[in-house]
Amino acid sequence: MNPKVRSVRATPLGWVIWGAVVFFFVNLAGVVFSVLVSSFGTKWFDTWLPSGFTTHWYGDAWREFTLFHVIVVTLLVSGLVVVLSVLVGAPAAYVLARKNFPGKRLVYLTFLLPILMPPITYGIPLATVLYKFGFAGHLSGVVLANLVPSVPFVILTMTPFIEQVDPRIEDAARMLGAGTRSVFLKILAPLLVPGLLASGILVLVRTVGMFELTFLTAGPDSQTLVVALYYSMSAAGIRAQQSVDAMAVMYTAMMLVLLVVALRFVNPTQLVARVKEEPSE
Amino acid sequence: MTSSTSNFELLRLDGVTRRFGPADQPAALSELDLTIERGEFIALLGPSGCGKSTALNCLAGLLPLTAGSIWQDDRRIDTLPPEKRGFGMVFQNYALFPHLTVRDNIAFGLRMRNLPKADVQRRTTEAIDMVQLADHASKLPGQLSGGQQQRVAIARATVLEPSLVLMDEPLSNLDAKLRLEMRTEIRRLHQSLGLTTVYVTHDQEEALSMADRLVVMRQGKVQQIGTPEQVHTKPATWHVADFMGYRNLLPLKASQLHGDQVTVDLGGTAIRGAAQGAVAQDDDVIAAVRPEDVKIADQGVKGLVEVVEYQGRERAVEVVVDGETRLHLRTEQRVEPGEQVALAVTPGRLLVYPA
Amino acid sequence: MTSSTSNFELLRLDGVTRRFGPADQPAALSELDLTIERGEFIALLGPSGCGKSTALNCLAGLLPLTAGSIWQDDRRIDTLPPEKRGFGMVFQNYALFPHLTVRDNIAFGLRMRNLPKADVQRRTTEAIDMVQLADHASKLPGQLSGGQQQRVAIARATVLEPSLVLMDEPLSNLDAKLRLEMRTEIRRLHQSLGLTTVYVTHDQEEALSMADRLVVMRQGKVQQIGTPEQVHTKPATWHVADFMGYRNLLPLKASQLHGDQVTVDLGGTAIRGAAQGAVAQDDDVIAAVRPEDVKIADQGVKGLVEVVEYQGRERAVEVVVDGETRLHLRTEQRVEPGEQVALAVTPGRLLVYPA
Amino acid sequence: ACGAPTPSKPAADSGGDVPDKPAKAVSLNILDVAGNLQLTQPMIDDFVKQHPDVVSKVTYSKGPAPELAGKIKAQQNANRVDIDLVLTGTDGLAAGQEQGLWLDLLTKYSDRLPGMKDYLPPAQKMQELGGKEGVTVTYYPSGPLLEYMPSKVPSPPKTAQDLLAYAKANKGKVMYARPANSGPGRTFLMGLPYILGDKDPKDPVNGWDKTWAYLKELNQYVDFYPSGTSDTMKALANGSANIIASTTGWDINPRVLGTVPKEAAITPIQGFHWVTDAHYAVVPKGVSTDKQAAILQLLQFMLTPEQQAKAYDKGYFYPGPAIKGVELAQAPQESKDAITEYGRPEYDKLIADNPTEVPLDAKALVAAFDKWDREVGGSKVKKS
Amino acid sequence: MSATWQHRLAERGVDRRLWLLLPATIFVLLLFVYPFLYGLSLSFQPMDGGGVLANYDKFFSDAYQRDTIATTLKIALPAALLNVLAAVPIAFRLRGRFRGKRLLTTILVVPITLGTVLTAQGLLNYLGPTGWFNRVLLSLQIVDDPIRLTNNYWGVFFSLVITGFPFAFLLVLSYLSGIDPTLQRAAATLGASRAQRFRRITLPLLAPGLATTFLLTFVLAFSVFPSAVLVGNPAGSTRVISLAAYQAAYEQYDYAYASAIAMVMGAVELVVVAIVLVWRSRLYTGSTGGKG
Ligand SMILES: Nc1ncnc2c1ncn2[C@@H]1O[C@H](COP(=O)(O)OP(=O)(O)OP(=O)(O)O)[C@@H](O)[C@H]1O
Ligand SMILES: Nc1ncnc2c1ncn2[C@@H]1O[C@H](COP(=O)(O)OP(=O)(O)OP(=O)(O)O)[C@@H](O)[C@H]1O
Ligand SMILES: NCCCCNCCCN
Ligand SMILES: [Mg+2]
Ligand SMILES: [Mg+2]
Repeated sequence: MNPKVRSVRATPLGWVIWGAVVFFFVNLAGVVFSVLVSSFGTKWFDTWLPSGFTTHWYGDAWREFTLFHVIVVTLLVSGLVVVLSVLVGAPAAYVLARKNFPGKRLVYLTFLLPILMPPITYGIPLATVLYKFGFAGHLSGVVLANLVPSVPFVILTMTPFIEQVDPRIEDAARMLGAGTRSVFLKILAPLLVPGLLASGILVLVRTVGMFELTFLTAGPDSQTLVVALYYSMSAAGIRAQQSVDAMAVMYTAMMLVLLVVALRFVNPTQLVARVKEEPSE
Repeated sequence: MTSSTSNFELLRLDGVTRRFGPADQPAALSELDLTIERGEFIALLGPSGCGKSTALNCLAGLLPLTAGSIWQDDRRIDTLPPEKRGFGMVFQNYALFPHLTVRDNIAFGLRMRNLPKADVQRRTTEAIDMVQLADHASKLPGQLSGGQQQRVAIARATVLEPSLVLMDEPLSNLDAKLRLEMRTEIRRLHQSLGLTTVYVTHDQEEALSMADRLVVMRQGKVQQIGTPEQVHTKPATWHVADFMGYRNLLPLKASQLHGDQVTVDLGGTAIRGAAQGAVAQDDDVIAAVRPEDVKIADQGVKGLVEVVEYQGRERAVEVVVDGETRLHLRTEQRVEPGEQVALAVTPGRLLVYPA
Repeated sequence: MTSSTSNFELLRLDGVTRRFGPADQPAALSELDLTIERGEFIALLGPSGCGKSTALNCLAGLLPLTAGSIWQDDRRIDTLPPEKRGFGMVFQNYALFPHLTVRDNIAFGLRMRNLPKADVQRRTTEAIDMVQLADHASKLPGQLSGGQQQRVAIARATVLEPSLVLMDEPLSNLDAKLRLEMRTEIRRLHQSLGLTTVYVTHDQEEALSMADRLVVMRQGKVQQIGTPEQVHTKPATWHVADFMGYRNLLPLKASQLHGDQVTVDLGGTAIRGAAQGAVAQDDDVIAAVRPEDVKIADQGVKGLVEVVEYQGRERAVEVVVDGETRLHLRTEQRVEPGEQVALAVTPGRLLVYPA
Repeated sequence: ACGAPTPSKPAADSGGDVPDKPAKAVSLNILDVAGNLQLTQPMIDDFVKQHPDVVSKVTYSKGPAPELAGKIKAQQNANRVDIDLVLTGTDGLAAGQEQGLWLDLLTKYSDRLPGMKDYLPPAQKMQELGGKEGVTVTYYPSGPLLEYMPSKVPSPPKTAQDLLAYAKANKGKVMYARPANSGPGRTFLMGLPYILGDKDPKDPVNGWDKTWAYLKELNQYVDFYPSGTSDTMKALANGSANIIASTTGWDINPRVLGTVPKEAAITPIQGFHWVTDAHYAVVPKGVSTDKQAAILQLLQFMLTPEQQAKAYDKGYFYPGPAIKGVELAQAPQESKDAITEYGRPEYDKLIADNPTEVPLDAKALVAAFDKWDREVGGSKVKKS
Repeated sequence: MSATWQHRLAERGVDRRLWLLLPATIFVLLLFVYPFLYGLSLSFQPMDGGGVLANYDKFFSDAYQRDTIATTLKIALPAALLNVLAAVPIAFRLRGRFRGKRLLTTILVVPITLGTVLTAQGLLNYLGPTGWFNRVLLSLQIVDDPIRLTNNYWGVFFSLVITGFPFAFLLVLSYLSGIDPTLQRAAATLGASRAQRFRRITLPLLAPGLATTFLLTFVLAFSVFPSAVLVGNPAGSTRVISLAAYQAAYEQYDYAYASAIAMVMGAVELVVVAIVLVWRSRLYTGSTGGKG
């Protein structure tokens, strides 16, 4: 709409920043491509490129770990965790952002701890509890276990976002007859899209990458990709480097697809205040 | 749901108080007692910061009361959440939903009531037309001018036809012409739908012309409640007078009393005024008179024109009497700064308050 | 830094245009040509959405121009970023820094100029006093009433004494008394500091009383530029007349011409008016007259009183003539709806425009 | 007995008598934490095919060994064990033993596993380490061996002192991985006391004076210790290391896979003893008697020569079979081809001529790792 | 009567909206607090006997273990700081509208998908002695011998930057989007330069978000484990505290000791978190106008 769409401004500081960014990404590309190339290489010794190319590392891993099933499980688990942690976490974040009440610090600390404590501390007793009530060993147990750090994560990331929203907008909605549910769905949710997206993506990343809690609570049918990946990497025994690379590439590819899908639905930079965006800077 | 809870005959505010700071500081709103009848149009009036918006927010349920209660007939409602009270509100800062278009902003409340699509559509369109925003219906609030935003806020609140409408300076950003039109429109809605309206404004003329009763406030406290005519012609205190446009507030001495008539001395000339409250002879008083009621005459109080401001047809003139007392007046006559003039006060228009 | 770039003798806007949509839609601001002399007080006036804020934003450098240029003496400045122009601005929505107290908001610009601490302190305190916020100096904007916020915005911009001050409806949320005081204060600042001011308002009276020149706009285009008196007594078009309070705009037929005097027929009575622009006999014209210039007389145009609104001393009355033409007038007489009255127009006050 | 989270109480239904055959075909969940399925999955699949009346279905899952105990523990504490059979190395086995996780199968039912009588002698010794709970399913002599690139190291070190001298002359070119994370690393560690003639090769804390002195000296010429064997293999392949610690399996299999050039060669260190290794099958407490019955049948099946021949694999655990008299000729064709191409004829002689020793028990091993971490690996911090 | 009470409570913030806390609270109580307390009590029951605090005593009296705290802080604090500090100017530059913005943002966020393992493998491949990076340096004759960038402090540091930066960037960018650009403009008309606007307006308004972002990246970095093992030198310069806990739990099977170490870990993090939160609480938190 703005007739003068500017291009990224080039101030001296700007050049330094963009230079650093470019340097970072060139090297990052090196990091990523070295794995990608290796995963398709037959042998790669002290040379620029492997001596030959093959796809069999992928095929082998795919079969060995029944990766189709594993990926389906991974998608299911992470999808559920994202949705549930937002549903449970966002309302709590709302209260923490909007209200001062006696005991707020204690509540805050309680939500902080699961993020601070390594799963070693609570993983095994948690798994016991989940086995006791028949959740562990199934998808539901994996989901519940992963929610333990995810819910607080959503709460912590969402709180500042909610603080940014002018409370009078909510007041206006209430005056128009919107109850808490409608205020959440019709007003806050759209305004918090960047926040929901950001914390959703981060929860997703963390869940897909969460090894301990998943391993401790998963049954044979509910292992996720990261379990297979860690196994391939660190189980006793011999595994070709390339096959670990192939698994890592598949892991990343899956995450990438998830990310791209997420970004397709919502643009992270889509601002509600977009029409107010600085036109001249 | 909402409509059922919100029909009422009487709305009663009983000692409604709201503090923001510690109890030893003056409250933003202090012990407001007010009974509003169904169908009334009440204007809250008073200087900036006097607690008008606070009162409105308490009534709406957006601010919890520090003390007092609010009753709808025999039901106590001050603990109900805003969405259960079923009142409509136009916010001073508009509080439009930034992610919704003009149309969707206005339709929001109707949708919350789950009205049939066609109804929503029709009523929304009507409301958009009423506030003359048909050309802008699909813009987002951020793409609107200030006055356009304000009109969206008005339409959004009134399209619901709530039994009580609270409006916080709804016309402050509109030009005179549009303001007049919107005034008429708001009055029309008020009457044709049988609404009850509480209207905050800083504009006396608006208050006087629209309201059935005025509530004049100052520093969180009610100064006067009365019909426009009462407040206009008989301000209860000199503060109210000050606020109601009695721009000339002259600290004088009461020289003579006859019943409720007082004589005061201004620049050597004795002028008669009506005593408002207990005034005794030789008391320090404040004499209040509007610029419109001070005329340039052939004889009377002598003064020196100091400032002349052109204001359309009339001129606002400042005259210094006695070298220190300043009198403001309006005249259609051409006068120049430095000119010597004689002033007369329209009989019966000088009010005398205890100082 | 800033002060050096911003002293000027002339500020010239040359075809300044700003669009928000595609080129085939009307621009928000279209080809604004305006030369502002140093020390002038210019008011931009016009209906809501006419492009006033847009013009101000372009001048401030907050919106890039779609076309045109802005010159400060011989320097082209429309490509300078706002902080390099050194203009002060009061935003329509205040744009206060929510994390800074009233004092810090006001001191912000001074601190940016690296003034000595003591200076900052002193000037800030003065500005706070000027806008009567001494009691609220350490509050955050979110804890202020609407009018208080607006006053902070005024203080924040003027404390810098910038050579050009842009004000976007700076008084819209203040009550009449405070508004008058602030008007005087702003004029005083303007004069004593030798500022140049561009002032947006929707209030004709404000514009007339404060400005040296008015720019009347409509739908992004300038309608008239002139002194208050010119604009008030000789509106260039009937739109300007409409906006300037000529509430009676009557579509009539010109029956007779003598020089620039036109006779029109209203409810069977011939009335004389002054032709504004090319009017020929039997043309459709629009006759404009203010309510104040229509009087209830013993004889004249006959009509039926329909609405009476109390407005303090006067009453606003709507009279229907001929069963269809509505005339607005103001009177101090008591009239009742349904009454039959005769109306006269103050001679020389009826303006006749080509339709 | 202070495991996490509480000492386990044996689960209810696994205590009774185990029938010869499950009442109806059971399905088994098998967890592999040792990479053992690479060798045994074909055997298990074969069993299911041949005995659908005993095992209807097998689900495999895999995981790293260290977290194994915690997982089983959690299940047992909750009385819901859903892992029926665990394939593990000595580490997982010992961790479970210490925590009392495994069922004692052999006391009562060793007669159902006649194949155990045919263990190779060193495999038999490994079985003793397995106690009454673990059943050895595959075995290999392991190392320590040194692997090097002939192109870079024309005359490989023959003795421990040679190695030291070589390392000194070629700083950073001798490499072994952190023992706690690496089979060859720990084999090298456990093998040194035999090579150097230490007082008590089974007592790392008090009996390994020469070993620790040797390692500390070697440490001066080592840049860093990678966290896994793969990294040392990669270093050998790309030339950043010239000599690395290895084992038979780590020698053959990576060359088959192409991670290490085929030309890489091995050399033993004079006077070395094989420090052997094995994989075990264990059954967690809490598994039903029906399933136990099926598992016993399965294990016996796996200990038959035809099945054991599959353990030759592609040199992964060379040779692999735990019982006597299993020839390469019996192995699947793929296996034979790979070993013919990448195997080493000299292994037969090396295996025959050098004594075999069982590895340290779990406690001693942890102590050895700890000492190594503190005194060898950890000393790097101060150096750099 | 009760209504007065309700007002009293409402003024303190106790009203029906507090119920919204319930699901999350119940959830955390049921699934975290009990297991956590279990772990806590376990840490007071040393495996080898001894007093209640024996495990803690063991940790703090052993320099080899105690030093892991410093080692970890030395990696985690700079990495977290760098991630946040780098994210801020970049995100700041990406506000407003320009061509290719979406692409650029996406590219900046994409590394979030890499995961620890790929990052580690990639760093080893790419930065290793025979990796492309060293090859380029060697062939350009910038260095004579490959430089060591992996299996030491730097390997872990890079890995934390690669995984942590996009994380921080995504959060900061989103937090930034909530700040009303009009405020920037207001500051500009008051003569504030870009830098001043950033420092005086944007930064304070962003501070709550920055604090949260820093906390989360710090916590992630502080519990760095796989990359410390894979690309670091786990026996030496990157022997981080979570590795100590891991070894206690999974190499020595001393869960009690592991719990104690993990508790120490949490306590150290809590100290850092507390410092940040105190800093944060002294700054403005509230509406930044962007969404209203
Ligand atoms: N970002 C935008 N996108 C699209 N249209 C816009 C945008 N900003 C302003 N407009 C339109 O431009 C026109 C002029 O707006 P402007 O804000 O200048 O009006 P104004 O004269 O200041 O009105 P008011 O007195 O109501 O504040 C309006 O019709 C408005 O809807
Ligand atoms: N959240 C708050 N914290 C502290 N003081 C507040 C808060 N909100 C309002 N106040 C103070 O309470 C008083 C009354 O405010 P209120 O908004 O009701 O005024 P108002 O009559 O609406 O004024 P205006 O006409 O300027 O809008 C003011 O002095 C204001 O500063
Ligand atoms: N966050 C820690 C991930 C732990 C991965 N463990 C892998 C097991 C290594 N043997
Ligand atoms: Mg207000
Ligand atoms: Mg405007």
